[in-house]
Amino acid sequence: MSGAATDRDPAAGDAEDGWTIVAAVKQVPDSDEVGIDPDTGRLDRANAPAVLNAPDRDALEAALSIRDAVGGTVTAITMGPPTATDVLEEAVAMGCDDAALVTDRAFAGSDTWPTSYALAETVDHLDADVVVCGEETTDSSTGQVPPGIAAHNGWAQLTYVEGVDPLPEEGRLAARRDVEGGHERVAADLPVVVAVAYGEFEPRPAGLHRKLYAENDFEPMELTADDLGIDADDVGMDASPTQVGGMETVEPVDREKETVETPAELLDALADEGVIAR
Amino acid sequence: MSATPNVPNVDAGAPSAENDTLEDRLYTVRYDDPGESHLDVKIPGICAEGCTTYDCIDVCPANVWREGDDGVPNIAYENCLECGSCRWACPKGNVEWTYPTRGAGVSYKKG
Amino acid sequence: MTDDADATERSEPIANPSYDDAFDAIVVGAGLAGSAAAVTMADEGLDVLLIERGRYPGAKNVFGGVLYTPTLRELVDVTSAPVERYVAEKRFSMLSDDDETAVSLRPGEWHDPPHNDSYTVLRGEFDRWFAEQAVEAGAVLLTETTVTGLVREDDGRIAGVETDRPDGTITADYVVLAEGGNSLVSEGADLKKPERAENIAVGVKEVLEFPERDGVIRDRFRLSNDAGVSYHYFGEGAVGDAVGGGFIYTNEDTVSVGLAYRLSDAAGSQPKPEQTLNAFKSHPAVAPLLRGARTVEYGAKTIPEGGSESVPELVHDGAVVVGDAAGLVLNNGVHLEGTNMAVESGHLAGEAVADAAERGRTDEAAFRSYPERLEESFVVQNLERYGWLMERVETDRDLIFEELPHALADAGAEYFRMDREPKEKHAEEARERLFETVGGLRGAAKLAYRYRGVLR
Amino acid sequence: MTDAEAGDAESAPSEVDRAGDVWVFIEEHAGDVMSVSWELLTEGRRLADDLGDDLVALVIGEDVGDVADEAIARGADRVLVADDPVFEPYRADPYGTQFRALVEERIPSIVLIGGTHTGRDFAGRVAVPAHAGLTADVTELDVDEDGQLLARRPAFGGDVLATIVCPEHRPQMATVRAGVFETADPEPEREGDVEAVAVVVEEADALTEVRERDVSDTADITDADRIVAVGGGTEGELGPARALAEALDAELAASRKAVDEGWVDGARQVGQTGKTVRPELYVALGVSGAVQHVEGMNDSEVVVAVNDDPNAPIFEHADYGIVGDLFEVAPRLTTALEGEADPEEVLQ
Repeated sequence: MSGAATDRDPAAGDAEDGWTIVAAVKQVPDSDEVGIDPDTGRLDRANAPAVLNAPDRDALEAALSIRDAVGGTVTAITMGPPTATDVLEEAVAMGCDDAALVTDRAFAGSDTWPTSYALAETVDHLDADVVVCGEETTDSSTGQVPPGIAAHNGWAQLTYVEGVDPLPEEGRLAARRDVEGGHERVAADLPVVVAVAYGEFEPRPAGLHRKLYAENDFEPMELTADDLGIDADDVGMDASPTQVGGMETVEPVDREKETVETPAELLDALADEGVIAR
Repeated sequence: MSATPNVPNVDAGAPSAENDTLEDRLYTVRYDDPGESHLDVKIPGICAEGCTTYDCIDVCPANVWREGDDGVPNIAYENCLECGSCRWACPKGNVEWTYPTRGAGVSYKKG
Repeated sequence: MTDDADATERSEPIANPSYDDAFDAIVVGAGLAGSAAAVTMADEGLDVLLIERGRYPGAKNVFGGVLYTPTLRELVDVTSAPVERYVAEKRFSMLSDDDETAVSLRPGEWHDPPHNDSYTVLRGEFDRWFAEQAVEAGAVLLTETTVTGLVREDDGRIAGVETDRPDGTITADYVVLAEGGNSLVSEGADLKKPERAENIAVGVKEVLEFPERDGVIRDRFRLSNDAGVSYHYFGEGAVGDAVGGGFIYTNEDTVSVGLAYRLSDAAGSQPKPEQTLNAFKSHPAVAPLLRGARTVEYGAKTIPEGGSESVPELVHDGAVVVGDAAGLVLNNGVHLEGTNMAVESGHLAGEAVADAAERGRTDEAAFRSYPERLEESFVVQNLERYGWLMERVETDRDLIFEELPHALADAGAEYFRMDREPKEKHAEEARERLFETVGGLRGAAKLAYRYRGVLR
Repeated sequence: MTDAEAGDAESAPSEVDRAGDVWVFIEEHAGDVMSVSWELLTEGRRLADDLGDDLVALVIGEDVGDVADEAIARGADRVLVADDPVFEPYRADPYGTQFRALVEERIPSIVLIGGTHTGRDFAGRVAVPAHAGLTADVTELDVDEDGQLLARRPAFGGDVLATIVCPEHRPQMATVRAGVFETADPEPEREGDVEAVAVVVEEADALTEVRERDVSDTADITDADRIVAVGGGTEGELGPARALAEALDAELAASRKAVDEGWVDGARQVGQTGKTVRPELYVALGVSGAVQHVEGMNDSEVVVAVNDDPNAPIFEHADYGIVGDLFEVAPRLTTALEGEADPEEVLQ
């Protein structure tokens, strides 16, 4: 059930014909367009337009830069309903060689565990040497899916990556990681799952002819649970360990919201609050 | 700058105060930052020595063109509504007005 | 690449796709003129690429608020278009700083479809729908891509466009330039000389909503169902001492309020555009209509108002110019029409290109039917008819925008003065007040003669 | 309940019944323990007492004997220690394999992990083999009557608190950001059982190799009494903010924008993907006040905001607001604090 460590030979990515690189992207509500639902007073994500998760552009750039260095192919994948092909088109427009939509009614309602399981089976199915993901998604931002994919397949993982440095001669990928209080440089055996830090890469603009092709003539692969050998009750709502037990609106902390004109006035107020001596 | 025509403060319903400042208005427009300005002066010298009227500042509906300290206007391009007034108004044709690239800049939902 | 079962019937991905000469025509700009040209050519079987620099068609477009659809009706099914209200009332009012004198028309027939082909719309929604009709007719829409220049053959023929994207050049036999008033590409390619400030108006506009309760618009503007109004305002109370006017148009549940006036006036002592808008909104005759309103969106635009004299050469080898980019806007104070002209020019240009394509020709002469038919159409007829009016309004600006509004208001007040004096005295006072401004009966007659063109 | 009691034969006891104990992952780098781990040990003690279970500290590292002892002093009933050079510095795959071995037979009911970069890297890795329910960025923890963990976290941009439950799977895992819970003082005389567990990982199995590591001690803003936070509005010019922080004897903190731009080290980031702080005084200079930032500083006692945009959302979350240019206001505040008369003041 949970992905056993696959018996991959260590020198999976030989240098000549380059690496098989997979970029996992996601379609999310456009956070700039998420308005407030007047009656519930809560963020109304339902009818905000769906767009490519912004951190995933860094992932696509990282994936394409690896291919530019060592050759091979970049395939974009996304898990979602048929409308999610828009984000695959944007990935192909940016330069990905191919794309696959992982779509099946059985996947609906999956939390981190089954989602990373389905994606793990997909990247295994595609024989990936390197899997690149965005650090987080703007709608759930847990950042747990990339490590989940690596764990399902028993592959190496590199998170909070600010720079990638492929080492084809060693069959490894080195990366500069942002860790508490500084940085480290880590080399990982292939296959490896990389989560790139948001804002550290310069996503390249899509070429004119590639954008035309991606939006009008390109057809992504479609992979269902059967194609991936996934049993329906290993994914979806009931295979998800966590569920939402309840929701309550948060009472905002009430603040004075007093405007003061001069520093002296502010310091007097702070002195009255007893937070500074004056 | 002549004062606003003196309009009697008639309680005929003065416009709702809270949204008539320019900041409030610009707040209602979506703007994706293209990263660098699509507006510039062609030759700063022309503004510094040659210009007295600063029509670009007068006509701009979004206060993008502002007093510059050395006589050359500074440009708050992130407020630009892409109307093009500054380009036509400059008596010396010294405004470099280009389109923001790849869908950036202003995006009107109503328009 | 693994070849699994379901992947077989999908086409293999192409490594280096090229669309050079894959399209017969490239349309620059998916506004009204661009989409009209695109839908026309697509209906004629041409392969059309419609390039829009905004995130979606309409993202870069602002306008007053009324769409005139006589030509549009021939191209698409207007009844399924996202329109706001049909115009059931046209109202013209003269504002001095605190008076208003107005004339209002509510012809019964405007309540019946096609409602005098006049609807308020919001461009952010309408342009997206209109471009979609072109796509449904077979055109390909490409957004978030800015055309930065034209491709020219050695003989000067235009054979494609350059864009701001990598590998951004694409060739095609025909290019339709529908880039709007800020026609950087046409100017950059020396297809037209840049306009003068005198021929340009700056427009500022707000879309307002009434948050407390719905039905406010219907109550305040005396409307039923989806009828709407188109109010035009002139005089000092609208735009100070500039040449131009203000407007209020009712949308479904919002109101478009704004004004447009000569850029050369804006550059003078006139207060800043948004201050002028504030003054207009707080005019005693206007403020009650907008009480409790809140700004949904603010916008600004420049409008080409040079009239027929500033319409550039419309056809070139391999290219045609349409819509605002061709200066095709009629604004003579009484009529404010650009949308119908944009659609008409886009449509006629589209048919000319399709006709040329059928004969395999790309030289300028092959598109002759476009300027010729435009000449005979209402577009040029109206421009030429009112060409004289703008100069005359310019010379009489103090009379028309300052003195007349006061005179009319005072004369009205005199004529209907309620006191214990006989009516004869009030009528005489009113007449005196008017004659004082226009220079007696002879002055009034001269003025009427001077503007006879409006009615002849 | 260290190992599964013999349940009745026919129906094997469900994972839920066999699970027991509250585990806390003690994150240390070269013996240096992250403060969030002690915070979670204090919170874990409370949960364990409510459940009537043991509180177990999990220490994986090299030469970590005294870390284990300190864990006992800070409330742990037992400590599981996996001590081996292969575990220094931290790497996801060796730690993951070791954790999996430990969980195989003793299924913890709850596992709490600090939401640091290392903690998130580790949590994602271990949740999968344990088929655990993992909730990230939890801000409140409770247990209900039948011992189920109630993990509350902000959803939909922070104005709603979602309670996440994990009915059928154990362990119930949660990552918690630094500063969300408070740390109790250690009790040196506490007794507890330290168990050295079998190390099941060898260097040869490792899939990754840390080749360089340059790390300085991280600033700990979570227990600062006063904080001066800088945002995008400073455009990278931090002079006035540092001077004000010094005058106020405050720690410098930053919004995500200031960290992403590289002006301030990530350890000083306040907010959803940073730290939670609860100072007496929080002064925000040029901070716009995005929901994700407010989430990290909303427990501050008194909030002051300085921003030149009157509409900046930060003013909604501030007790005192000055609408003005921070490059003018901050220096005047600093001089006023240092006791000299405020020059502007005199002229007015």
